[in-house]
Amino acid sequence: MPQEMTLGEALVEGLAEAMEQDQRVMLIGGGLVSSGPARARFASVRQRHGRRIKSPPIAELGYCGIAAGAAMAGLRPLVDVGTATFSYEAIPQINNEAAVAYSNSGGQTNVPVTYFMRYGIRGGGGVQHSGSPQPWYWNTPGLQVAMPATPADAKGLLRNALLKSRDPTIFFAHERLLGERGPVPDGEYETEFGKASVAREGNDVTIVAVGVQVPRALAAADALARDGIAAEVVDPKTLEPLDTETLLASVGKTGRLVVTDESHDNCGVAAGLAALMADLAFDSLKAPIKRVAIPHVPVPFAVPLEDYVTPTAERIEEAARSLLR
Amino acid sequence: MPQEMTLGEALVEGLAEAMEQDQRVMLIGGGLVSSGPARARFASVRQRHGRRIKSPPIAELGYCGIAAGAAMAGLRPLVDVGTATFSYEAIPQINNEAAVAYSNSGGQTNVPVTYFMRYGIRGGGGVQHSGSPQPWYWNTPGLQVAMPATPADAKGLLRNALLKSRDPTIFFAHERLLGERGPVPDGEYETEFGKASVAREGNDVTIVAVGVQVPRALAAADALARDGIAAEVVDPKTLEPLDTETLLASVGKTGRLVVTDESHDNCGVAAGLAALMADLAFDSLKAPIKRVAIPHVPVPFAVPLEDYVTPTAERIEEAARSLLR
Amino acid sequence: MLPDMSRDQRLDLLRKMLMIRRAEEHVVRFNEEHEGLIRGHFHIYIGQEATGVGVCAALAPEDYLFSTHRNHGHVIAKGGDPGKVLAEIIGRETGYCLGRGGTFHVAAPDLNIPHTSAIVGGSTALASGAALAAQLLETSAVTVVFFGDGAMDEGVFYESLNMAKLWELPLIFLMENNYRRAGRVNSGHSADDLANIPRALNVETTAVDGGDVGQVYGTLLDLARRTRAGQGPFFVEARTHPWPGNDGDHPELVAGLTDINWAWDPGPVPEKVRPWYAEGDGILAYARELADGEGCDRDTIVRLDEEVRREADAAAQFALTSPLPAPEAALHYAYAGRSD
Amino acid sequence: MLPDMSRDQRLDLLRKMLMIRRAEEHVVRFNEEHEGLIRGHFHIYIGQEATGVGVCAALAPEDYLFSTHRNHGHVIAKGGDPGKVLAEIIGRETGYCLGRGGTFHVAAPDLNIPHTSAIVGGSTALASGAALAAQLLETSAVTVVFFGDGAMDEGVFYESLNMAKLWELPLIFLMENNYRRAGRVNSGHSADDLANIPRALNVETTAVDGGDVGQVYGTLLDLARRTRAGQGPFFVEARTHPWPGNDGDHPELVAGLTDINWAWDPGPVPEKVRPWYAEGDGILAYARELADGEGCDRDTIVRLDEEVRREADAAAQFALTSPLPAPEAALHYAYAGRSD
Ligand SMILES: Cc1ncc(C[n+]2csc(CCOP(=O)(O)OP(=O)(O)O)c2C)c(N)n1
Ligand SMILES: Cc1ncc(C[n+]2csc(CCOP(=O)(O)OP(=O)(O)O)c2C)c(N)n1
Ligand SMILES: [Mg+2]
Ligand SMILES: [Mg+2]
Repeated sequence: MPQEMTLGEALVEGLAEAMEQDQRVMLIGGGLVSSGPARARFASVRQRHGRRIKSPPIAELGYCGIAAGAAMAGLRPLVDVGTATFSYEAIPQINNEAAVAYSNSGGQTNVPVTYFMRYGIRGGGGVQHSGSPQPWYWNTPGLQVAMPATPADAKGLLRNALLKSRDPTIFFAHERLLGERGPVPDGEYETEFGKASVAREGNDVTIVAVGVQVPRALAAADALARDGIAAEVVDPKTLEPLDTETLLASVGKTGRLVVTDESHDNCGVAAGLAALMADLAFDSLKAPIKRVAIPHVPVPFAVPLEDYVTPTAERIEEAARSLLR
Repeated sequence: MPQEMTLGEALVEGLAEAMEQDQRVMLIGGGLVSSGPARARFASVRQRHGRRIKSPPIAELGYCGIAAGAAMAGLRPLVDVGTATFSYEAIPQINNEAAVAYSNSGGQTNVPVTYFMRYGIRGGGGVQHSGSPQPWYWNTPGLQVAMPATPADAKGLLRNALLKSRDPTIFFAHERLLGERGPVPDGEYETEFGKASVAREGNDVTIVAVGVQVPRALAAADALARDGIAAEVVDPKTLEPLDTETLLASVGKTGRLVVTDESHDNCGVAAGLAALMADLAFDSLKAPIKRVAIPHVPVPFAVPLEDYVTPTAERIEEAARSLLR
Repeated sequence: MLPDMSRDQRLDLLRKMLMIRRAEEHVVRFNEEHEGLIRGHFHIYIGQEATGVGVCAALAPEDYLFSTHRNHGHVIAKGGDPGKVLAEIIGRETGYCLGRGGTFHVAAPDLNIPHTSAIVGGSTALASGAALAAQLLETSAVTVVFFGDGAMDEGVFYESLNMAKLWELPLIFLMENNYRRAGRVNSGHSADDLANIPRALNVETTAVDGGDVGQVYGTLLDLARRTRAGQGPFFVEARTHPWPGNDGDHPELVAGLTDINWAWDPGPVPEKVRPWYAEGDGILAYARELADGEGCDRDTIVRLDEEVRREADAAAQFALTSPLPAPEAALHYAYAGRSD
Repeated sequence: MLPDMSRDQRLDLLRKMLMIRRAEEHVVRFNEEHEGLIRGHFHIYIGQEATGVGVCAALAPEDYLFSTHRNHGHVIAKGGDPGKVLAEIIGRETGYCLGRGGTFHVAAPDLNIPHTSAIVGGSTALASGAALAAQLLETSAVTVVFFGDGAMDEGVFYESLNMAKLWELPLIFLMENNYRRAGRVNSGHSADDLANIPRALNVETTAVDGGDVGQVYGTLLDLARRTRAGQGPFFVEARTHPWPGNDGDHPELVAGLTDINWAWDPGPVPEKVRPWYAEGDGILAYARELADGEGCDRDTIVRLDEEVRREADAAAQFALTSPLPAPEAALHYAYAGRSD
């Protein structure tokens, strides 16, 4: 029967299993989580597989490139970049090397590397520790983008990236989800890329939510339900590949759409999803497509400022209501 | 009376004037253009202002950061990064330092730096010389994004960035526009940021086109006109700030919208603009919003492949027709 | 070694060092004693005060300073108001950056600290740029960039060092070697001696005891002069004994509040950290030195510390009682060119 | 210095060097003689053949090679089919990468050249990764990464060098110093001797005459052996006289097609480039050496060149007559995990 654990623990569990099952799986960087029981679990992984775990110098560009090169030569590396903003240093190697090698080689060179990063407004991170670059990675062909919202998906998607995938994957975990608990199935399993889940059913409005926005959307749906508004919450789980069908089916049913991601609004993930639906689902739309994202200002530090720019459940709820007035 | 010159010449002209007018204007990097008469013109600028022109080593991250720091300390640097993909190296300094200093300092530190780069599918560039990162920069608050389509705007926007602006600007010129000729007004003038132009009027369909897509949209409009379809072509000139009013007015009039930019489609500029309109202009929309962008594959090299992924006038025309069937 | 200056100036260095220590002690207590006041993690400067104070004492107001995630002490050393520093660290409207920057990004443009990067190595490029501006605008400003040993892992440091040398920028690279990367012990570099890297790039290097404020001051005074004379850039390694409170993810006052009397009577210092307070603490060492020097005794110093503690307490009160910014202010300051 | 090997092997080195020269001569002519065949710019390897061939002669098939924007010669040296190289350079379906990579990105995974980066310095990190894979998978593969002097400006080189040394990777950094950055003369570095940088990071360095195929081969044979023995990484600087045809934005055959007879009779060589063909051209020098060596004379060499020219002409024909990829193929190969 499924165990309760935090998303952080589920990730370490997935890593531990993957390193056990496949000698090609290796880790560059920290242990995915910075504290809590998962930290201890990771220590045992380090004990067991230390040879395949490298603690790099503070040189993201170099070691993310090294991971890509290692993947080209037969390994299946996982890189823990830490805070997502640190991955900016490595964009030349991630977006301009790892992402392009397969296409550029005419389908000969596979790059099964996974870049793990903690994104978003964590609380007191200040502008340089509150980044959400998922739109940049989703914009880049050749990269897969995974954004789990639950411990179960976190583990299943990570196992998929580390053990099955033949393409580079950017793996996002929201800082504020790492400590959230949820049931995780027993035994070995992978969560499919490109298969969305309907986290909650409803007929009045569709809320497409990614990563940390999923629990926020569910909270908004609860609040809406109290007023008899039935919101459907769709969790794509991965942006690339994207399960367009499930999104279209939901919008086809509700005719109303809110899209939400904790990234900046211009060309953000919410905008990217909204644009797809404004084309493909136009005929079923009864109202404007609303986006709930981070407004166009660098994330400020002070508590009230930081909270003000966070795409909260309240803002999702308000956006949904605005479509039903 | 206005002179005919290429976009490249107009840029060098704007730089020459700016360096003449303001001692704080300086250049790091090449001369904006790689060949042609503008090259000779630039040689004379180097002659005259050599002390304020630095030829850096091949270290984009370092010198883009140096330009940002110099701007914080009283200069108004222009950086010629060259091919836009080379700017990936500098994203940590551009997006995570230059872009945030003003907000982070509570409005005390200005960073009037301009990063010039040549974007897009140039013809035979291969994947690493065909990048279009404008969505990443537009996604980043604190950065202004200029994408001129004509020699006149190129000069006017560059003068504005170098002489007037108090914020960092990413200045895009499409490789294939640099040699295009057009009239350039005499004398000193700046082109306003955030003021779109209606490049062609029409009542049937709006085509919002950016940078190199403007001439392509105009060509598409000509073709459509032959079949009695009146397309309106709107050129935002700058994405940040964006002239939303002019876009809304046009869509309000036509009720049909095609958005096009030569960047990749997921979270691309076309998607970003489409998402805004799917919210704000929904009530006036009579048809789906169509995007004409680069499909989600790394830009391949061979001529037919490269042409196939290019968002041509034909593809814009086809998208517009699909809305009127 | 006592700095070559007047008694009052010497005491003023001690005052600044103590002010940093007392302010940082408050920061740690903010975190320990006020649930939710500090949401994220933070870095403090305890154990490195002698370096920051020694360097800044050799600088002029117009000189530029760039710092890191470990900036609190640098800003105070350059003349920052402890109240405005503490207020920024906890995100108050009265902070140096109106609470928008926070602990990672305390900057003070009016002190010529335009922007503080918490990206390891990030400031080395920005500082080189400020130095380039001083060079082209022909001001006499010197730029000092503080960074840690870990920053020498990053390519941006290498690129900046190269350009600083190629362009002969009026810049001093001030590497604070605390033999740690944040809380972690990790040599992380293949160079036996980190100074071999600037040496390879023809940049003159100097090593100082970062715990000896007099030595730091003397060295910087000379290098600042030479830098103004166009002989820069220079690279300085200031070596400090890592303060045990910095081991691990969150700083802790492993020995409680520093008692200035430990300078003479280390007895009460907890066993396990006694070695550091005996050899590593530049404040206690300097206090001892001063008391032995002429025209100054232990009492003067103890009284000075009491005075500083009162000021630091007031600064902490000021920060704690300062208003938070109004939520809507979040949307301001994205662009200078917009009406905020 | 003649390489320590059999006569046939020695001739085979010359054959490979000539093949690169002749193939590159075709590339330049593709651009000059076929309007629109090459849309963008490109970089050729003329003048550096001795380095690529000497290095690859010391490598085994399983060894990894990473290259740069100047890759054509490296791929041929590692055993690449000139026809498939030329076809890739002009974007034909028969090219090594089905025409998707093009001149900047000629790669040949079946020759253990998995991906070629045209980003200056970009390959140094990828190559370090391949070396890490060989280390962890316990294969005997050595990785060689070619890069130019300009790549040492980039932080990624510095970061990769540091990690390669920290992790003792089986990797050889092969810096080809042509004293140019693409077409431009520009020292660009503050180090008097670029090798001082690896030295500062404790990486053993060697300098070779990049125009002397025998010296390059001998040096690499020894270093490859030591690298397999776990003594890596190593840094090699191969110095070449910059070929005048590379000055400026587009390569030009400033002296027309190389005539192998110039090895003995430089008379016909155009005045202004005669010095380069006299001292700089590793092919002519090696031809002279070989002719003096036993069991081989000028005739043998002239005949070998004729043979190579015929093969190169055929390769060029193959490329020119090969089909272009079908336009719709553009959308394939974004992901391995999708049915293309
Ligand atoms: C680019 C980047 N990578 C990683 C981090 C996370 N980080 C913060 S401080 C630190 C250690 C820095 O060590 P050092 O430069 O020696 O400074 P110290 O903390 O020792 O004063 C790291 C890795 C960061 N802030 N930026
Ligand atoms: C990151 C990056 N910046 C700039 C360029 C443009 N560029 C292509 S080749 C080159 C010069 C490289 O010099 P070097 O490494 O010495 O190689 P060489 O051309 O001399 O063989 C430059 C600057 C690039 N390709 N990548
Ligand atoms: Mg340190
Ligand atoms: Mg070179």
